[in-house]
Amino acid sequence: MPPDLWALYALMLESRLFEEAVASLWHDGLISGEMHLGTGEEAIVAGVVAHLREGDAMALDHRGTAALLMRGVDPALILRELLGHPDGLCGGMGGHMHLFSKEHLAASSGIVGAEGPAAVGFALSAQVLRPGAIAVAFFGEGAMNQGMLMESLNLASAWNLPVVFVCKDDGWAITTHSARVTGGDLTDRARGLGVQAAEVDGRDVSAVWEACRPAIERARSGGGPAFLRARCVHLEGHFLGFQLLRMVREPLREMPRIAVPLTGAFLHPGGAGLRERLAGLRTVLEAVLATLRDPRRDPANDPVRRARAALHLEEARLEELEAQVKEALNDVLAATLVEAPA
Amino acid sequence: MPPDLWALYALMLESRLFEEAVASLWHDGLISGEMHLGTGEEAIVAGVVAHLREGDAMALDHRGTAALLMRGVDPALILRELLGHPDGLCGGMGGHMHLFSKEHLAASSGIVGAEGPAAVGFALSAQVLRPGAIAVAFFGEGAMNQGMLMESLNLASAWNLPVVFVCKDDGWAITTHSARVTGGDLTDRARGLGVQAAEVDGRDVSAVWEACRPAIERARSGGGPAFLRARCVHLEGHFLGFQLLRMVREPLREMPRIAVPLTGAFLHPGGAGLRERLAGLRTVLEAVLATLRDPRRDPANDPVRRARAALHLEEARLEELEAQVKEALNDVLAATLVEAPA
Amino acid sequence: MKTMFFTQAIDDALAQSMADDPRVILFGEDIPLMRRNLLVRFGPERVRGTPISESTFLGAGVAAAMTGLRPVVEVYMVDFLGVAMDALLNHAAKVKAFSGGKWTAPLVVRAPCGGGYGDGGQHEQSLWGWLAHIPELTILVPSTPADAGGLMLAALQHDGPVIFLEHKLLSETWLEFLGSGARRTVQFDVPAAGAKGAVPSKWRPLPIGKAILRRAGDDVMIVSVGVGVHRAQAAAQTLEAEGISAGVLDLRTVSPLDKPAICEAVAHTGRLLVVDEDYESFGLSGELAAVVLEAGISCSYARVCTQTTLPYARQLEDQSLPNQQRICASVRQLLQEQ
Amino acid sequence: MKTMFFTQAIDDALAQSMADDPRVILFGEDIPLMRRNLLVRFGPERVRGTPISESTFLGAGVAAAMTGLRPVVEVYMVDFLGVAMDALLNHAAKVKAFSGGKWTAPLVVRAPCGGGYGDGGQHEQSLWGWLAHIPELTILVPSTPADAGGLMLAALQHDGPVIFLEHKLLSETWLEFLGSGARRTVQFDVPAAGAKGAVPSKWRPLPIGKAILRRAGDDVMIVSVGVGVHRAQAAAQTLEAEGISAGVLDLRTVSPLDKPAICEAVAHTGRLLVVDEDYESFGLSGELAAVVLEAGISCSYARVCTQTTLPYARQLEDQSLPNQQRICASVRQLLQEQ
Ligand SMILES: Cc1ncc(C[n+]2csc(CCOP(=O)(O)OP(=O)(O)O)c2C)c(N)n1
Ligand SMILES: Cc1ncc(C[n+]2csc(CCOP(=O)(O)OP(=O)(O)O)c2C)c(N)n1
Ligand SMILES: [Mg+2]
Ligand SMILES: [Mg+2]
Repeated sequence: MPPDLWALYALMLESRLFEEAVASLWHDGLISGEMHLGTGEEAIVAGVVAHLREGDAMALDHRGTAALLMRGVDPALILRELLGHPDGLCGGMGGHMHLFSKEHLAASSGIVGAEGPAAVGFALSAQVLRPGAIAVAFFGEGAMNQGMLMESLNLASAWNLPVVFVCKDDGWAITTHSARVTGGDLTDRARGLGVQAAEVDGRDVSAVWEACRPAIERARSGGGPAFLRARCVHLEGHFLGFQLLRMVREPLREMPRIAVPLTGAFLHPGGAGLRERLAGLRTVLEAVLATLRDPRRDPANDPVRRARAALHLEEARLEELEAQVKEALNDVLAATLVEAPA
Repeated sequence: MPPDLWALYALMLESRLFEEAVASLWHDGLISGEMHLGTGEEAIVAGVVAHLREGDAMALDHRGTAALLMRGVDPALILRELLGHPDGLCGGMGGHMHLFSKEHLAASSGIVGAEGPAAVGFALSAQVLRPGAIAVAFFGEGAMNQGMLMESLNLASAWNLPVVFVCKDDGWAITTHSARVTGGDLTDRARGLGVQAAEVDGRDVSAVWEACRPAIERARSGGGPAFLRARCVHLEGHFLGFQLLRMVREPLREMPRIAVPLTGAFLHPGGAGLRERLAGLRTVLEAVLATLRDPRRDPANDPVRRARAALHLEEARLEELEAQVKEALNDVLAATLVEAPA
Repeated sequence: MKTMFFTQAIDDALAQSMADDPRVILFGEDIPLMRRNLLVRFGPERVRGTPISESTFLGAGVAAAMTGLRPVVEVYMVDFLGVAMDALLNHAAKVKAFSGGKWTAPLVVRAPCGGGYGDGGQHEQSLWGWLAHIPELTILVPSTPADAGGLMLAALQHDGPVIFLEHKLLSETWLEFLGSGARRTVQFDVPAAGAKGAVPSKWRPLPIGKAILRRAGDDVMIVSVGVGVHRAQAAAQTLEAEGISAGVLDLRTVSPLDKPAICEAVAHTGRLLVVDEDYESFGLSGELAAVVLEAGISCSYARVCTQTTLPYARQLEDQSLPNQQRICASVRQLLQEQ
Repeated sequence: MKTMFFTQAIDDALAQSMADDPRVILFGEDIPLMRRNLLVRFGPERVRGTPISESTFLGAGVAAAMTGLRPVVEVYMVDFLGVAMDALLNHAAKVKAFSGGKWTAPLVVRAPCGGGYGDGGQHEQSLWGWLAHIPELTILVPSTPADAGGLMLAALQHDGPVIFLEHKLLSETWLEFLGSGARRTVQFDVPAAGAKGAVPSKWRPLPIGKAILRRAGDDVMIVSVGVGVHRAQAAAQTLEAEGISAGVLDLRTVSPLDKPAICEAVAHTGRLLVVDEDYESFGLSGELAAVVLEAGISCSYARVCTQTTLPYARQLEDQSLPNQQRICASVRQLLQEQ
């Protein structure tokens, strides 16, 4: 059975448009605190979530919105939560890093790596109470260095739990290039913990869907855990207002704020020799340059565009679908924002 | 350069006799609390410690006595510590699981896995302050499932730290057969964390010495961390008075205490069906049977005997050496026990 | 009348719950052998051994509790919660709030605690007052077999995370396993009434958050939990001979505190002595001071607690733990002050 | 006179220390970019980025401190210490005792703390009273740039583990990074005197364990730390208009407490109000009650603290944090009682 690309595209598009609306509300100051979007990882989330059934559970990280939407949580409830309404998904108590839906057996956490233990616990319940059901964990490649996540892979293997660990590998943990602080290979690491592992291009929703199907089927039928590493790019950087992206997008405003004190410190007497200072400077510049050469600029990195391109021959159907998704979202926005507090 | 087996044997013998004396003091009630011996793992400790130099540091687990003795800590100080004297190694504040010697840059911990972060910290100091110095971590295979230990391997790799991780693999974590709760292969796991890894027969002191030499040399010269997995057998089980060993050694006294309530519970109405009950019983029996078929009974598992066998042709020298070690120990015991509190 | 040892009572209550409720499962390191009597009755699916991965199996307990199970997660000692604190601080304790009150994590964390058998400072901590700082965690510290069983049953029926602390000095099983290892050559100062005692023929849940007055008294009220309760009772007996009437209130639940019982008992005597094996500062003893002051009760106050890392040497250890002598001295001092 | 922002002052004091003492090194997640000005001056060997492995890099900090370095280990938020608590509870705090007083771990743990910008309950905790329960940890919570820099210097010279908490609402850097992300559309209730202020031209260590009286008062003494100090000062001003004279004592060090200063201040007013952004129960507010009772000071007492998991919604959050309104109401109540 091939993937239903139309359905997958619809999931991704809904999520993308929703998160773009969230971004604009955040910029308008209607949403407080940090805001991590899932834009860019939609193919991974859609490709996995499309396989889920009633009774399956999800452990989510700080980018949980896309997975919840695709799993069928009412977008209005999420939106109201992000806006801090008392009738939001979590009564305004959770916010975007702590979105919970008991009905969908889905829990988020802002603690990097905590998705591991959570998914293992969900999978344990499934194993004991709901045979055939599974749990999924979504997390980044940075989280793979968090001890409890590694422990989780091992425990899932030891208990032969029905859980699929999905590593959304964008190569970055905030401003840290993960390769610089990660030893070995993550896929080998999962295998060294006794978990079957596979890699896939996380920008290609069909590929993700296909890659995770056998893993999910095996987990459902008692074959134990799996690890899927899917590479992607986060289109908005780590979170909204991300400093590195700001430097690229508004260099005239941002650069002096960074560069002036940096130059002062670089030239300040007392401290390391020139060689070490230059090495330090290189580290900073590399992070900035990595952003400049940002793969975000490459349309091939946008999973929504890629899926759309694959469907573009049926233009009428595409337009209809898109209009439908947009209208639904607009309805939600209109209904919610009317009553937003000043 | 081949290993100096005489020197290694002396290290092992000193440790063995010291720990046997400790065991007898413990049985006499002069030492309180838990008491984990290193008897059986001496070849691993000696084979590694013999390579250490001034400025090298050691992070030890709950079986730290052997490593401290071999590193040159005054046995009288350790003994007085175990007896709780105010002039013991740690002023009577540490006890056997928390032996510290600042002079030798050696610290123990009763927290399984904590040797990982400790060794990484020691290695960081070495890298920055004492180039050419290294750190060693000793821990069991059970500890390899503790998140912070896995993290440590990764951090050591990321920072290219001069640290050698020594896994003393006896296959058991107290009453748990580690293979049952460990996914994958530990050596692969270390590699998946970016650390060079090797395996060796931990009952053969020369083999350990040879296996860890290149690792230590590489670490000293900036080549980064290494992982050494060495299999061994703990001759006294997990700790003194270990229940599973007691059952084997004093079956008439111990068996009924275990078997009577066990049978009662097995036959108790309410609970699982017979099949699950039998599976439960099998788990208990397997642990007991593993002890009965205990590899401890095989002299090949005793590293001290094995080293001795390799030296037995020079009998006179052997006897002289052994007499010397015994005498030194007896002096320590005599001097300390005279003043022991009632 | 049936009597039981302390740990036996807990395991018995657990067995009763497991027979009644198939959602109750146990896991932790060495649990198959430590709880072997439950294993052979309820099977390996419900009584599981874990790797040495506390943060994961405790975190998994939280999630399993959210999705229909009633896990009893055992850690080897409360001290080792250090490696797994995130599961309690940021997950178990937060589920209810984050879900807007719609979801809870009814798990029981069972952990041996306390000192007095020479294991040293990383293995003999109490930490109940520390854990109680975190909102939404219920902390139970029984001092008798009957309370231990009854509170375990209550914990299993409670709709949120419960930490159930089992004092090793009261536990024949743990003392044997860790302290004596079957030698007859060591003795510990075990409070007899805590180690073994009468238990009901069928377990019923005891109310969470209810203290019990172990001994009435007019001059001073000694408030404590766990082994401290027995030390306080022994001290009260000694003090009686000196004509001092000391009451003893056993909190049983550290969080939530039984504020009415505390206030009533202290108001009656006008003097409060807190006996707490946990660390002195920023813990139970302070909270009790706040509770009485908030209630507008004026009283004289003292505390006998553990002030430092517990020493390994038995003699030093005995002096560091709240003992009868320190309690008596503190009561006499309190009475002199006025 | 020089003025600085709060975080700028800390980093400046750090730079001074790093220039003076080559043993001082920094590490933590994203530290190369977060402390880029120190990186380009002191080089990548002394300013290091870590993987997301808090338990290891914090534990490594302890061991590095034992063997000659003076590490400043940064965690992203104090909340995340949950995953690394073992390093503090069972290692940093125990080295001195276990080594018989011969060895110490002079490390500084630097962590942003506190709420007020809408990040929710896993990211806005204070936890200073929780950490202070552990003997041998020094806990610093500055409320002004001058104190922040001076206490960082003191921390680096202290011969044991220090937790240095940097309130995010006072930190222009953290608020910008986490809260506003450079948008101009959000505002936070930042206490101006805490966010920016006069600093000495050269940093000198401030004494650890010394409180400072921010405002004298006769009717009630408000004792607080961090942002709470500023809220208390604002409240005291409001109350002044009503004829109520409220003093404000800024503890600056949560552990060890400046008991003489506390007792003196409370004895003078006979009324103690604790304002604490950390959780109410089993924490700082309780310990302060115990300190005054132990000293035999009779006073009326109240506390305005965070009682529950902090809500995400800004309005709910504002009501949960100790705010001016709650403080004023509590003071009025205290004055009515007598
Ligand atoms: C335990 C913990 N440590 C640190 C953080 C701060 N933090 C939040 S997101 C993040 C980076 C995560 O990187 P990754 O796992 O790759 O996910 P990504 O953001 O790239 O999707 C960090 C370090 C945290 N939230 N929790
Ligand atoms: C964090 C932590 N969890 C659990 C324990 C209890 N414990 C002490 S030793 C041990 C087994 C260790 O097994 P292994 O690492 O293989 O070492 P071995 O005893 O076999 O030498 C356990 C579980 C502990 N001390 N610390
Ligand atoms: Mg990433
Ligand atoms: Mg082992």
